[in-house]
Amino acid sequence: MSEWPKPLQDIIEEFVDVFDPMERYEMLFELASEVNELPVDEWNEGNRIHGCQSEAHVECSLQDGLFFMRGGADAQIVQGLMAITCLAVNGRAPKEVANLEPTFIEQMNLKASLTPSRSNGFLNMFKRIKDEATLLSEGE
Amino acid sequence: MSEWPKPLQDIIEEFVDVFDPMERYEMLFELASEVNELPVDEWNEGNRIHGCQSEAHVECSLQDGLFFMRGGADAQIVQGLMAITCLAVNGRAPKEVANLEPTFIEQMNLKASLTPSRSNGFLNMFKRIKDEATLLSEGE
Amino acid sequence: MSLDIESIRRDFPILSRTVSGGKSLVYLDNAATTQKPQSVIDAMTRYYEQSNANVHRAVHTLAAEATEQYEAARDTLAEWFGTTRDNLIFTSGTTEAINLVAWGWARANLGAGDVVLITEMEHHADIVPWQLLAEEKQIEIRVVPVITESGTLDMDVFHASVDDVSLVCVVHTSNVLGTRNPIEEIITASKKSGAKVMIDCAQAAPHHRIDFKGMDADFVTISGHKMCGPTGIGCLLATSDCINQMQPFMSGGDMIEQVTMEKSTFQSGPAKFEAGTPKIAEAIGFAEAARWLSQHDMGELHAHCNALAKHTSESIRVLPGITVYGEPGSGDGSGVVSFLHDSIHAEDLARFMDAGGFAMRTGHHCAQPLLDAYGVTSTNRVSFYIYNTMGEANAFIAHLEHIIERFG
Amino acid sequence: MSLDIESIRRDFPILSRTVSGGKSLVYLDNAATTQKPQSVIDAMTRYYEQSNANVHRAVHTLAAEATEQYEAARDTLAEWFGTTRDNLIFTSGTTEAINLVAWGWARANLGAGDVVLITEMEHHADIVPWQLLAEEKQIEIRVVPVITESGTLDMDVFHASVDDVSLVCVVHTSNVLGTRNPIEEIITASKKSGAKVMIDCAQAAPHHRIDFKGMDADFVTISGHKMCGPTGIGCLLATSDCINQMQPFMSGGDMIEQVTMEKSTFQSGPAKFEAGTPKIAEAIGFAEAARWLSQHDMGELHAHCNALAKHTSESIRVLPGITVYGEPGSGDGSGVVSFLHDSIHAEDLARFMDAGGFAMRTGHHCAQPLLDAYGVTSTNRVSFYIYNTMGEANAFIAHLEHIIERFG
Ligand SMILES: Cc1ncc(COP(=O)(O)O)c(C=O)c1O
Ligand SMILES: Cc1ncc(COP(=O)(O)O)c(C=O)c1O
Repeated sequence: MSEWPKPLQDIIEEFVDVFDPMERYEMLFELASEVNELPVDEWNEGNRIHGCQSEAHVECSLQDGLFFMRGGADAQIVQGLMAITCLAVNGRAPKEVANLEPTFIEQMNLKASLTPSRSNGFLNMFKRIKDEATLLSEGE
Repeated sequence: MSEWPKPLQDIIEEFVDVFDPMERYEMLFELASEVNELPVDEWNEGNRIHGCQSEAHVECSLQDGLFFMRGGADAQIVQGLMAITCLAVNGRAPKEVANLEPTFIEQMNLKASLTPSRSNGFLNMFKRIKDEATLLSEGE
Repeated sequence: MSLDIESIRRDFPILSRTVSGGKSLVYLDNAATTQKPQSVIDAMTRYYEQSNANVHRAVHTLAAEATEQYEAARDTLAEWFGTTRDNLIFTSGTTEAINLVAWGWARANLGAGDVVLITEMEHHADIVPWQLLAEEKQIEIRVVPVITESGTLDMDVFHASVDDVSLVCVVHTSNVLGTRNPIEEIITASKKSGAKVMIDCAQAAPHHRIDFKGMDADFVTISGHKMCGPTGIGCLLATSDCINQMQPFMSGGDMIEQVTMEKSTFQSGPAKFEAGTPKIAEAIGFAEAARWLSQHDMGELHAHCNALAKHTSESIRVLPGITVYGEPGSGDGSGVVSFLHDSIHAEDLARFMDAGGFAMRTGHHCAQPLLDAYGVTSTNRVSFYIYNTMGEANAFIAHLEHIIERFG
Repeated sequence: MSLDIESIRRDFPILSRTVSGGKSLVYLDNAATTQKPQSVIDAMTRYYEQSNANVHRAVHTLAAEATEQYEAARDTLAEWFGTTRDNLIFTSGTTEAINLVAWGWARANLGAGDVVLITEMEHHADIVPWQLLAEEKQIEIRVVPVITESGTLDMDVFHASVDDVSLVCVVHTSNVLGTRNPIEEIITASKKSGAKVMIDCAQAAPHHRIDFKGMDADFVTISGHKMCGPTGIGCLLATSDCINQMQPFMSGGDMIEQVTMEKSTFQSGPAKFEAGTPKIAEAIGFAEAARWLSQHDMGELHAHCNALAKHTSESIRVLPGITVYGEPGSGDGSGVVSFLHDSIHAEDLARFMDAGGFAMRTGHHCAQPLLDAYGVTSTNRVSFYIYNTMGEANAFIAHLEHIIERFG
């Protein structure tokens, strides 16, 4: 799954060129505002991602038969990761999303920058997204 | 209390001349048979010395107003220590016994040869003898 | 200040290591655990290399040496904590010590309707055992709240609550706020009302010389690893009266007098509560930690940590977006500063500080009810110890300022 | 025999020390505790000098390193014991592990009239907790006797007793006799009768590779210090079913999910039973011990110890006044020889042996009921391990012969 949508591919390349880990964080922070946002008043237990040190919520739906997620978190790094994830999954067929692996994290050299709990939280989020995509594709 | 009865004084001097710890043990073993013996069938809970790894029993009484002890133990080293103690206390006024300190152990260089529990057991025994001597002197 | 910090730092091998690509380690997580001086590490190595054997009922040379060193450790620690060997029970730490009070003493001596008074400032270790016991024994748990502005206990509520209480359990020094509670007042009032009183000194013992006799508490709990000692060891200090009232908790070898298949009888004193092969190397290391601390003036140590906390708290309080909890460094605190930034998540902030070499803790610090009182689920926490310098505090402040500029 | 004992000995610094005025140490007290290889000592030193920090919820570098090393230790040990990390609960040793089974599992799952089956061969650690629980819960304790001549369990009585039993607790290998019990047979019969089964592997783990999954026991208990690891650590292996049936024992930090003043919820799995700051350095040292052992063939280790025990027992059995208990070295024992002389008191004999450099244990070995069965209150016990040599065994035999000549 090395073929990511162009906007994500561009971001991956930007990250690859950066060697200072603080700069990578800064870029993630900037991406936070570009998430397809799930506003705080839509956060609830049902869309909460568990196993995260921070509050993180994700809503998934179909638009014209294509997968679409929105997300929100109280930590900008998490929200930045959500923004990247949106680029990776939104607009795809749900079946396709259900089979995605989040290899972009490694391609961006982000793995080492994340704390174990962030890393864990991200994997939980991605799994949740895939599970929802599976459900949505079955409902089709 | 550096003045011990002649027979004990002799034994102390014998011990002082010995440098091999094993030889000291051997001498203690030989002394075991010279205790004023309390035969096994007179051993009971009442005359048992507590806090000893081995069984050790002591009976104290007055003979013509003078203190007299008999002892028995299942360990020969303990019985050897009893034999020495007999030499130290028997035939004295009970009041005198009540005030004795068992300095002969150090004079004989035995301290380092005894295991902590043997050492402890000996001190318990000596304390018991002094307590009984006190009682006997009060009964006079 | 007569502490020679540079020379003190040389005693701690870990302080010369670097992290995050060559940054000097600035270790500011001392309330979680302190670092260990070389002498403590060496004492354990020496034990394992030269005297290791199982203790007690010992005849052979190694066993005699190990027993002597283990029991000498008990003496050293008892003296350091202002008590005697008959009042010191080795545990694996404060958590086990509090559990021992709950299951060994309270379970045998309290019943339905009895009240245990705790506070909102307690560590989970001083909350959960009481909840489990309360469930089993229908005991009531009463809670003294915290005044959030000052980060202190509401002593009016305390005094109004203590009258009909059987057991008072209070943390001496908060691990989140650094607050030192008025334990003299608490102990006096508890005693007057006829309650037993347990003081959790996990955070106090590293900063104050605990004087168990002088304090007049019934129980005091201590963790070795928070006062330069090894992991896996701590102790419960308890009055002889209380020890006599305690029932066995953990049982097995060493704590018995005689075992038959019908019935067992137990040792008296601390031994009754120390089942199994003891933490021998750990006890020796723990005693060495007390010996290391005894070279220094604990009052100066405390003033030093407090000054660093006060300076840090005053300096970061004015940074944009920063909230500091309680009043660190005011009064008699223990060198802890808890804070949050309003937009940088605590965990990310900790990560950014780590990238600069600064080790600070993030989370609920095992004190969720206290954090609830502040309406937060985690804080960033720096905590100073004897080997930290004003230079480190300033570098921390500067790096935090830089992070806020960049990410705030 | 392909064990290179001379090279193995060089791994153990203590083996080159002398005792009793220059005598080479001959350490024959391995059933009490084994010595530690340099790599185990170094692993703990390295942890303290380079990575010491409190674990879990960790963001900063040291805390991440400490957490990683601690959890890697769990993985290493789980693999070594034939199970997974979700089935391994760290304890301070076998004693705490058995207490955890008693208070965490049995107390929650057994009630009046339920039967716990133990044996006369048990260590006090596997007797006293059941007595305390029986008293509280009106549980019946049933005891399988030992056949004293062979030093084995009376399996006829076992099979006749196991039918209506809820829990079977049996020592895998006796610390007094070295007997390896037919645990496969015991486990199969227990399972068939629907009983849970706990195997005390304190003495087994140093001599056999424990395969928890293969054994099919419900609980297995292990002490680190008896298998080249540090003091203060061990573990309970438990099936997931049993872990799910267990109630918290020790409570406090780390074992909770959420704490409020009204109610707490708990973690699942091993974490629920690991309250407070863990034994971090100890876990790392324990895992290093497993790694050290993994260099050697455990079958050869076992055969080696057994051969030394067999030779020693055969040689001293014929000395005047000596009684050897059980049948050391026969079948599948663990290198333990318990004996007495008929006139030299056990303690004095141990002292005389110590004067020759020989470290052997004396006493009731925390197994008074077993000694009662033999009509004695203590024995002398030598116990061999991988680093002992036939030369040491022969020197021991010769010195014993000499002592008997002199004092017997
Ligand atoms: C068979 C057996 N069970 C239990 C124990 C208790 O182990 P620990 O003292 O390490 O808790 C021992 C060791 O003393 C033992 O040999
Ligand atoms: C105030 C307080 N009480 C109790 C504890 C628990 O101590 P330990 O984890 O060493 O058992 C801690 C430390 O974590 C603490 O800070």
